[in-house]
Amino acid sequence: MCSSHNQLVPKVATIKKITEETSSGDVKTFYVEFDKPEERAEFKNMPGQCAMISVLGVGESMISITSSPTRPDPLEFSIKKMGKVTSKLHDMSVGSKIGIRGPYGNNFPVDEWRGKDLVFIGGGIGLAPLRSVINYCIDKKENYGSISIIYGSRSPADLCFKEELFDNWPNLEGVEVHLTVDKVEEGERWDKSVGFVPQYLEQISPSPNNSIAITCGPPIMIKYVLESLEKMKFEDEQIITTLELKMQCGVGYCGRCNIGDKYVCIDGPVFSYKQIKEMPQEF
Amino acid sequence: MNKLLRSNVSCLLKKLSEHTEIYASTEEDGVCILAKLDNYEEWTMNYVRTANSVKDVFFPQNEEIMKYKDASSDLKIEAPKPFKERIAFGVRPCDAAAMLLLDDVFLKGEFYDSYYKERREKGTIITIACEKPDQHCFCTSFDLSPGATEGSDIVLYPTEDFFLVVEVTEKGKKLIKDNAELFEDIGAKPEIVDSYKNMRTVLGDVCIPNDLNEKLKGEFDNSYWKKIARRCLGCGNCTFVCPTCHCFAVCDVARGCDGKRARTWDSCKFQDFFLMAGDHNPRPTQIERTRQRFMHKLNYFKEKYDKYQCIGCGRCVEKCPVGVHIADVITHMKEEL
Amino acid sequence: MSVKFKPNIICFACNWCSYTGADMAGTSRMKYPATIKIIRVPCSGRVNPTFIMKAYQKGADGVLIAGCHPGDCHYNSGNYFAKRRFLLATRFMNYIGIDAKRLRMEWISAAEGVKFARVMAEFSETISELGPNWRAREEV
Amino acid sequence: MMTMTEKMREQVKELFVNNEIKLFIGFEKGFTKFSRIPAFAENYDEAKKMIIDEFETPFLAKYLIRELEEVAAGIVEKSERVAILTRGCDYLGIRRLIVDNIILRENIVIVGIPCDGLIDVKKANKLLGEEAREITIDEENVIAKGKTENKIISKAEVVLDRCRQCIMCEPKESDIMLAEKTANVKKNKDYSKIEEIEKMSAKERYEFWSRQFERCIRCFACRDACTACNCRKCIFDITEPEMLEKTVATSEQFMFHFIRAFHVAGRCSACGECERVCPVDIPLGLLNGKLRKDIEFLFNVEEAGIPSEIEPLGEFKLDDPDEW
Repeated sequence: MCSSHNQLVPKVATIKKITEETSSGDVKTFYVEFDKPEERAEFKNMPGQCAMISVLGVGESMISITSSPTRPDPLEFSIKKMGKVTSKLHDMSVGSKIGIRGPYGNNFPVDEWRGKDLVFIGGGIGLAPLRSVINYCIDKKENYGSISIIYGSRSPADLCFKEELFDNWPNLEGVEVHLTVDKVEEGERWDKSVGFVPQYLEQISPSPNNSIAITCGPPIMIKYVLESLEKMKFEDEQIITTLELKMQCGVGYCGRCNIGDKYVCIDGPVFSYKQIKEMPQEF
Repeated sequence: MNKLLRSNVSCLLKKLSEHTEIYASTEEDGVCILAKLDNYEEWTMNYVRTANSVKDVFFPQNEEIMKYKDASSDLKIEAPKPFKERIAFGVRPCDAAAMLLLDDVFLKGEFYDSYYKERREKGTIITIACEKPDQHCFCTSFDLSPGATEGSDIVLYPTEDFFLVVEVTEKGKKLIKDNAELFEDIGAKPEIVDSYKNMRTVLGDVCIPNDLNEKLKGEFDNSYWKKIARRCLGCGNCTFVCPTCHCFAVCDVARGCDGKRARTWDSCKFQDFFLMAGDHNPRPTQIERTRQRFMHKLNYFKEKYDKYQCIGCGRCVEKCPVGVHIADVITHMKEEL
Repeated sequence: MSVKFKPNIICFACNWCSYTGADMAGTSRMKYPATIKIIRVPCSGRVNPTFIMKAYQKGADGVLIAGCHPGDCHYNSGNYFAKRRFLLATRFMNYIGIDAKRLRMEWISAAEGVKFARVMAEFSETISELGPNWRAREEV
Repeated sequence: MMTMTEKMREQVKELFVNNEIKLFIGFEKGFTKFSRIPAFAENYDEAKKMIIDEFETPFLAKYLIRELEEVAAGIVEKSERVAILTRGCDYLGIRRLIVDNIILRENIVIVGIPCDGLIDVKKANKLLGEEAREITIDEENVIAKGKTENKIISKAEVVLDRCRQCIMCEPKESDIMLAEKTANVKKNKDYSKIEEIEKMSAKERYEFWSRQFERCIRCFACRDACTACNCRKCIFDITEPEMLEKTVATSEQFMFHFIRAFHVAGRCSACGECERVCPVDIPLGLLNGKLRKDIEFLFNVEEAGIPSEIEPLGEFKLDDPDEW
């Protein structure tokens, strides 16, 4: 064997369970377990970190870990069918093998949020990176203030993690869930709000004092969410987001994912809005 | 200091080749390249710089990361076999210094690359000082010189009929001790070494201000990038010949359900370098890519590793079909800001 | 006992003449070596020289292009273009070192089942004499 | 008598003044001594620093693709046209783009200059024995001044290889001609190097070419510099199906050079730009030359280098040779 294990060599893992998140089937959650338990022990992930999923013969792609470290096994990845690797993943069945390496990237600064109210604003598949930190904060609810989750998607069928959105999170004490959809086809039952996430956020208008806003979703939604958060007097340090760029090695020396002198795979993907403002607008 | 006769060089290489791979400068169809050598008479000296740099020896263009067997049923992954010892002979002082920059990237970060690390540990660099730099060289602008010793294990200073041998690292001393019969101790000869060290390059000093990276910070939408990018053809020539460029792509080579994962050089000048799934490309035209190339070399690398990512070897300048010149960028930015 | 080398031959057969010629050879119980793998193409003009080179890269020892006789191509001029391309391709491949005998072009009409079987046997024989083609073959 | 440079500046001034062009593409001094690099002038004072002399210059035709990209569909009015400094070999490149319907003849203004061979500085340095500090060129010979001694070399000795086989000394149809036509001296076609390779045995040929291709670092400079390579999306950039893997193995190199050479078969005008830009000096001209030689011999095309409406591989004749 080579002198020591190289960072770019993945570890073998098996897909234990696959659940479809959206009825259209373009988002699936994969429950994955390492083949070797000692390799799982080395894989200590914090909320917000990502892992490199390899489909052997096709390639690799960086996917955020959507399960919280407080509920360790199995690791969950919610993946939207976008490119070569993700479409091949969507054709895979339970029991097939993939490669995993990581965890990479920095994590949400959960320690700095002690005693603060948390506002999670998600759009479409953007809820996947947030879900790991939401469940983490729920499991350590005593350290944090109120948690409000504002989440929207194109249509009721496209909502991800329906089971948690409707039955699990709303019944917890100190947690509010606000859902909205862009449009509702007739014949679909939908009693909650209809409209885009940024406008819906301004309706709810959470108070900015002693609170942190965490947002993730399609770039166009993030742009307007940041504007409305500024209107509601949220400071730049109070707004946190994750950037998903093209990452090739995940360990900071393939020169692929830099915005200015920051490497998204090492200095990110979690950035505060203050950091994003300082960066050149090239993402 | 020792002396090595020019005639002894090929028997030194032959002796070393028993247990190490020899990469030496040879001439092949009129082109001087650093390549694996088996006939030790063929090493040559009449070149200013080899077409490829010593980066090829330690960070090759095409390298296997791992092999895998029956991809989705019961997957087995196998790392490559350990590498053999290797010696790079006939390297120029600027290329040897470039290896220190690559060391910062691949070894100093939070994660290190074990293949590169192993090759570097098992590798020795024997440098030949430059007798006559040409119009493209500007190594003196990065406080190097035609006789610099940074990054090399042994430096040979050529004189009429022998090389003055200067050991720089432990590896170098050990190599000379093992082959002592080919070397002759002739005491200190600093004047030969100094004659190389304070030799000025034809292009002279481009004298880069130490705070150029600070100045470049705000220059993201400077119109100068558009002016140079208009000339650039978008080929990967400058990044592949550059000894300090380290960007790579990881790709899978499938043969049925077995195959291997390989790492190959990639260039920020190519159009699919930053292309993401869903056809989103934040650097669609040559303007962004040219800016990325020079900002990485003169700003981002300095922010991260406190050194400019250039050693003034002049390869990108000599090989660029349309004359995009990094010293031109530096002098322009220096005057304008 | 040295196992006789079994060549790996790719035949691009034009759908209207040569492929039906192959069927004809099959239905009239003619034998031709099993070392030949037929790829049906709409016309011999569809065969791009890159396909030929790709075949050698992926492990073929010989490539044979079978098309209609000049004049009775279903698309009128497909085989004329194929002829020009083939003339250039053989010389160019020979020039870069791949033996020209490993590429052959034949006009086989739908009625010439006999000729199809003969040509295949002949070609398979010449290729097994030449032996495996390691040049420009991909490394595993 | 005004030098070529002054004539050019005067013409450009006229073109800009009566608003006939939006851009003029020419040459200016590069950062290193004898290098000439492309220059783009959107108004007259930007064109002041442009020069014309006999040092080796890059090709400009390929820039027309990008500069005229958004107007490729229709004919633009006069003020939106692009003027380009054109020698004979440049003209072949422009002709190639026009024949391939990439740009329209009406959208460009060809400013022609005659040329009987450009100077190769590397050859002059080799003859001088060191890097020349000063090189002056007059009618027949070149004076190279080194540190110690000067040398007078006849122009024929230091002219570029490609100029020795030049098939067009000045643009055939140009809107403006800066100097009167020179004698269109016909240079003989020299396929000797190609015949030399043909005489080798198959094994030697394979070793020769795999040694050349092994040096290739797959930087695509030959494709990016060639006017015959003007596809919207190049086959090497398409990943589905992947004709060429990113790994640089010997078989992949053969595939790359085979596909590139065959895609310019019958369309290559022997301008020699691919050889000039190759960082490891692979003799690509011998590949393209072999195909051109066969086309001229097999399909008796008189001069395969000059772009014609129908390409040799785009047509056929009933009496094409039958035996192979």
